[in-house]
Amino acid sequence: MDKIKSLDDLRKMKQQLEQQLRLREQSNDPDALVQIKVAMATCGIAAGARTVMNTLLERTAAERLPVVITQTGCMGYCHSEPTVEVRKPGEEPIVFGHVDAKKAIAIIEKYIRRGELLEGVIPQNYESI
Amino acid sequence: MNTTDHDEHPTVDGIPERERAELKDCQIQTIKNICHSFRHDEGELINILHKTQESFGYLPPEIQECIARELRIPVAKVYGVVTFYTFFSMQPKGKYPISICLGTACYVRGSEKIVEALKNELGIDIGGITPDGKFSLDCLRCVGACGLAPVMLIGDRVHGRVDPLQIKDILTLYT
Amino acid sequence: MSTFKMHLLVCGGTGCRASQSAMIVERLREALAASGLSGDAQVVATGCFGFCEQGPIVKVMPDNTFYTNVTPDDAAIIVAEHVLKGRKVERLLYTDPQHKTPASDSKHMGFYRKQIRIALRNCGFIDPENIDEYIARDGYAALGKVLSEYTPQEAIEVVKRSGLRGRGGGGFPTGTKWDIARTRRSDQKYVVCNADEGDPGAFMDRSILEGDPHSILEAMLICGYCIGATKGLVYIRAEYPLAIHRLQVAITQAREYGLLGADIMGAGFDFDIELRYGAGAFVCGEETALIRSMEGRRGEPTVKPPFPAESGYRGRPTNVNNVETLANIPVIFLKGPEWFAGIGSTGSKGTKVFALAGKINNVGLIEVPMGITLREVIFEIGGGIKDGKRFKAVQTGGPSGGCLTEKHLDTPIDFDNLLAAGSMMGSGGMIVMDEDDCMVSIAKFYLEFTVDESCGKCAPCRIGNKRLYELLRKITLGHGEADDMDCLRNLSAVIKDTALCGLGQTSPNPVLSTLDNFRSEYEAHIFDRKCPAGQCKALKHYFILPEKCTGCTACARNCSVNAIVGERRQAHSIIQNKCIRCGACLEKCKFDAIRVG
Amino acid sequence: MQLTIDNKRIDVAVGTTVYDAAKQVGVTIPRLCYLNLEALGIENKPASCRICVVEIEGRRNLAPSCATLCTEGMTVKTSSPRVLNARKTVLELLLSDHPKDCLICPKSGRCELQNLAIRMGVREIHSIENAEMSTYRKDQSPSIIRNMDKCVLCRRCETVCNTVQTVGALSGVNRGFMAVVAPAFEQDLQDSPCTFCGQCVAVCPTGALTEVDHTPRVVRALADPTKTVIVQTAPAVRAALGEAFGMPAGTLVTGKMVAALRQIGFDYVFDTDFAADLTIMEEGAELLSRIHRMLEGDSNVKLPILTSCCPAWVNFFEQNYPDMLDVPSTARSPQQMFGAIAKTYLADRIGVRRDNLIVVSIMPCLAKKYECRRDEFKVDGNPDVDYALSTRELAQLIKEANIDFNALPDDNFDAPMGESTGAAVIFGATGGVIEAATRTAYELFTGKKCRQIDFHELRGMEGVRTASVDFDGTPIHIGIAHQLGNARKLLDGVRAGRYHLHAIEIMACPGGCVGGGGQPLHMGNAQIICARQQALYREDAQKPLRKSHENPYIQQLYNEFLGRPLSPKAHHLLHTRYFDKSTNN
Repeated sequence: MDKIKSLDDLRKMKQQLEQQLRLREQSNDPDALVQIKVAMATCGIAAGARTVMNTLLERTAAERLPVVITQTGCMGYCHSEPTVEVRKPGEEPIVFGHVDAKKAIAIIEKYIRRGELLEGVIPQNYESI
Repeated sequence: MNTTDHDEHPTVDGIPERERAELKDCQIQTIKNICHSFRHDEGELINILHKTQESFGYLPPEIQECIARELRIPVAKVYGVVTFYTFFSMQPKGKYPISICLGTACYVRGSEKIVEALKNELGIDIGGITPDGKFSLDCLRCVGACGLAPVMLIGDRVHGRVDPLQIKDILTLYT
Repeated sequence: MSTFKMHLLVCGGTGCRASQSAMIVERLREALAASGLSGDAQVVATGCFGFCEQGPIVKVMPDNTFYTNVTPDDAAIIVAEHVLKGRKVERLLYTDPQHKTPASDSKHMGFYRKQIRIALRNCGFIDPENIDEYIARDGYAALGKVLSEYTPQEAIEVVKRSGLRGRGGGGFPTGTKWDIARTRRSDQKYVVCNADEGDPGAFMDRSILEGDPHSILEAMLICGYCIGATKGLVYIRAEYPLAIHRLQVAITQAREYGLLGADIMGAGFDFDIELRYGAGAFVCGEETALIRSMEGRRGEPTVKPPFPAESGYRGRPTNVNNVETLANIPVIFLKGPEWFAGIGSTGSKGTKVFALAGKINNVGLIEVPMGITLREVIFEIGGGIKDGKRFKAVQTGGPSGGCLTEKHLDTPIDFDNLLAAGSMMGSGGMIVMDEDDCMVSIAKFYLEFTVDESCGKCAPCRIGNKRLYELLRKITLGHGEADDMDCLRNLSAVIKDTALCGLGQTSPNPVLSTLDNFRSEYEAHIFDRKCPAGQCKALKHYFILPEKCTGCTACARNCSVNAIVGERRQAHSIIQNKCIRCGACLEKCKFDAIRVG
Repeated sequence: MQLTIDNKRIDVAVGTTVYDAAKQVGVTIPRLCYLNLEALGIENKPASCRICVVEIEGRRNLAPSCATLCTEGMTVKTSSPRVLNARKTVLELLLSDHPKDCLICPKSGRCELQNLAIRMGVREIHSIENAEMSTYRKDQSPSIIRNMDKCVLCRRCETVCNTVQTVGALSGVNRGFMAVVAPAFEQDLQDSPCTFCGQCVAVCPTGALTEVDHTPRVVRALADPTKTVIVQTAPAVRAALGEAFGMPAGTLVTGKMVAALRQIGFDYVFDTDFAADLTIMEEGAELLSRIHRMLEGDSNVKLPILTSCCPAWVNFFEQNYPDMLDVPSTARSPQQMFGAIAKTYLADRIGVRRDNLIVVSIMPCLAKKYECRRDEFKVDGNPDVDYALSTRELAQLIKEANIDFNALPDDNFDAPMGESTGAAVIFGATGGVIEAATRTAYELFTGKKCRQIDFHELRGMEGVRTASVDFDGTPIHIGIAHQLGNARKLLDGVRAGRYHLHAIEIMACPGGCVGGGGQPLHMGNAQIICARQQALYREDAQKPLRKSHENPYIQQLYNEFLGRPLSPKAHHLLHTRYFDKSTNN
């Protein structure tokens, strides 16, 4: 990777990266990617987020689903760790709590494939700037 | 390293009186390498102690003496630092070191009962180690997993929302 | 892909469940089935919406309609009107108390504006181990702006204008702190990030470091430019391995991008960052102790002055800021100091991150504007008290703070108000306690912590806190005497007045605040030998209700100390001074004849 | 700048502490941990006891006056009710964690904590029954007793051991209530790098660090009719003993001291000074032989020669400079030379069997207690010197014996081992040994009479000094250091080639033995130490003989018994060897 040598470099890079992310995040194409984020902070990992992450990766790969799975930091819902956020193209993100391997599969099978919600969805309760 | 005879000769102030074990050459070399990687800088003493404890599991006197020699500082100073920070231990830990979080969140959710249950189950006190060397028991302050309170760590694994009645079952996972 | 066109989310939190939310789920499903809509709309029970005051809650997706105070009888009309005809049920909509107008969309409800994430802006949003995601979210843009558009002095002016105060506990104005370090002359200066988060029950800093490590690096770079330092150090708890890992990854990535190192962004500014590890000493959160610890010594605080800004790490001017403070810095430059100063209360600007824990439904990490009330935090965001118990107190400020009670629920939270209420902001731990928590025991718990964590250097803290703890212990064991409360008060006042560092000067706060707010509980322990919360084992009394006792002798046979006497088929009784309060009799009694008081 | 203290306005210089400013208006604020070792250029200022707190207008909490600098317009109250309550409460806290065995405490009457309790009128300690005390294992080394139950954590000993002496035997250890100052692993001092210099004892405000008390055993020996008990007194003792009886520092009490010892019941009262003269004969001969060899071009010769009179210094180089064990003079210290001669030559002359002869020494030093226990100085397990009492113990013994010291007439030492020259007397001051050696070596080297007797260039209080003395055309370069920290500086300098010297004198204690760890406590007061030095130089000036080789009894000793300096017999009785005691081996 090239070094960022000036503010201009940084701005160019930002635009590029932003577009990539926007492609991922805001595409209205129904066939576009589903974004899954697993909260992988200490609480989450302690509660089993790694297993969830692995299960999601394995299952989506096996089924060749158009899904991007990333790790992220603490979403703040410590009461319901492990937590997984799923954003389907053009829809509001949904946060699932108390996710284990079984529930991870259920998220794929029920929510991602069929739009069916699971019990224990966590209402998002903050705005991020 | 001699780790067996300290149980038999506890002294008044809890520092085990034991035959000062001689370090093997390779062990001395490990310590030298660690000190070297920190440029033998005494300002890096805490980092050096961290690395050494990572390698040896604990910091018995002979290791502290070796570090003092390498850094050319009094061993009393090393000992002063080791005894100041709870992270450093002069006692070997069990194969599965158990740490119970006594942070406020865990406390109000009953971590004291977990401590009692573990003491009873293992027959050892805080700071102790089971005769077979399998488990050692310690307390710590807040691992930051307050959402899972009460929390206990066995090795690196965090067990959250622990119920005193589950202790037996959890321990059987470690055999 | 979706087969359901609509989702009906029903709050399944404790509060709402208590008011028949399970029944609502059932009725909604019945109504849908009756209308043949089972395949179009799905009913789901969710976690707590944190809006228990107006519960039960039903939220309709995708249009985000938010119904409050729903009863099972309303199920039919929601299905008939909203699901079938697409018309909102006005009567059930949430009414904004300020504007008196029904809010149709949950996004426009004040409740959801209560949390605003500035310090946590990227936590749970980006991949912390990917610098690109940080840059895509305007990462390092603030640094670029500062380096290209501001002199150090001008940049510090910006921080000053924002009104940002230190989030580590003291609340010292950050800009002023930077300015002091800037004006010192020295061959080398240091920027230190204090990540030795030690308050039990606080995990804000850990979350930021784990979720958004680059924001801390960026802020340290800006600070380095402002004060004229080329070296940064992060002093981080060894107990946070994940945070350490993520910081290391972030530092490596920043170096690869040339954002750390020599001549950053071509501005002729050099800066690099190293990590220093704590080793389990709470007192090292105090900046002079932290500096000694970074120098490889015992973390014993030293007298101020000299302040670290004059003589800190290795005797050089050193600026120490806490993690959360730093996390705010880039945003201040990007959005402007006026924007930041527009959030919060008069004396405390911006937001504060709190770690909500204890007997609360929504244990978690929240970020709220300064000036929000405790009631909003606990009952709305936090979803109220666990298991429907009664709220008793909330502890803020960790071992340095105090307990706030019902009467403080509507006090706006900021640095000055909390101090006035006998507590302090501290680093942001908020431990909620309910009716089962004995406040004398809580004070004892904190003192035990302080005794464990006192460095031992100064006499008032080393010995005084031990004596405070012993007095509290004596009271919880039922040996309290009439003048113990005076003793506690005098000792507390003297320790506050004479201890060397911040740890000792604030350590009696849990005692003083519980004495002020829960005096009757102390009195009950001392004069009535009773623990109103029933937590102090030594003060529990087991007794047998003669009218219920059948004389089956089960209790007597199971009493290990032979404290229970009585003839067979006659009412038994417990000899109090023999009883060891083990509770075995209570378990064995099949006739509910044994009581604890 | 101007400020107000207790309603009095006062002008002070920038940088003045509130404590010092208060003193200027006549207010002495009580304090405990603070200690200004001005003679050593070191201030122990942890600001940790919190006794000296004062109220400063506009400040939230109380301020430690010892560590708070005056600022313009400051208003200070040193004794407001708030201050008094805090001060007394803190003192009570300290006492609540302090044993109450003051009656039998070695520091009783001289204890700074006790003095504070008296001054503050503490009559009861408001703390709960059975309050926990921090207790530690007792450690009794041959010289020093550590009873850390009495430690108030002023850290003076730690400062002295590390900053002044650079010995590093002591460090703050543990945390919180159990924090204490201790050697590594709370091992015994004897197993630590401690040199027994005793400077920690000299600054300890309480009974936490005290010397091993040998007075009961000495009294028992005196009471035993089968034993002949003789005593030797080191030069520095006579310059400080008077302080224990209310005399000003620097009062010479040689005659009264002899009288007192005789009255206590010693069979012979001798002078270590006699052995000091003997030391010069041996060490001087060694120095000259090495210089001669060097001048003859012997490249193996070990120069500079280092003095070896100071047992703490000997311990120090055995610990820290194991590679230089053949550099110091092999001459024993005067105390041990005295013991060796007493238990051979003298025992013969007075017809007493070795095991019935008890040799007691009075020393300004605690390391001497250890030195006389060293195996090299025993014959079949019987030590050359049986007991070494400190100056403080002698004062105690005199008081116990109900002797009105101030009213005693002057008495003289016994012959033959009581005679000494002025050169021996100045052994007690830094630079004195080397000056004494110079007086003799000059004459032996040049064969000429040395006109100059007072070598002022060798005297003084500077920590590291160097000077050149012209030995009739041959310049002899001399180095002097006192305090072990300075010794380390000088030695490291020699090692690094920064100094080119022929002879070095090193004394472990500030100002030399006059500032020894066994002397009446000087608490770092430079005036006291200098006054004691001056007293020794005064006694030197008054002596008819001022060069060691002129001592007639020394000449007689060589003629009758030893032969000549460095003879095989002299080697056997008056020289020693050194051991590697570093932790590296």
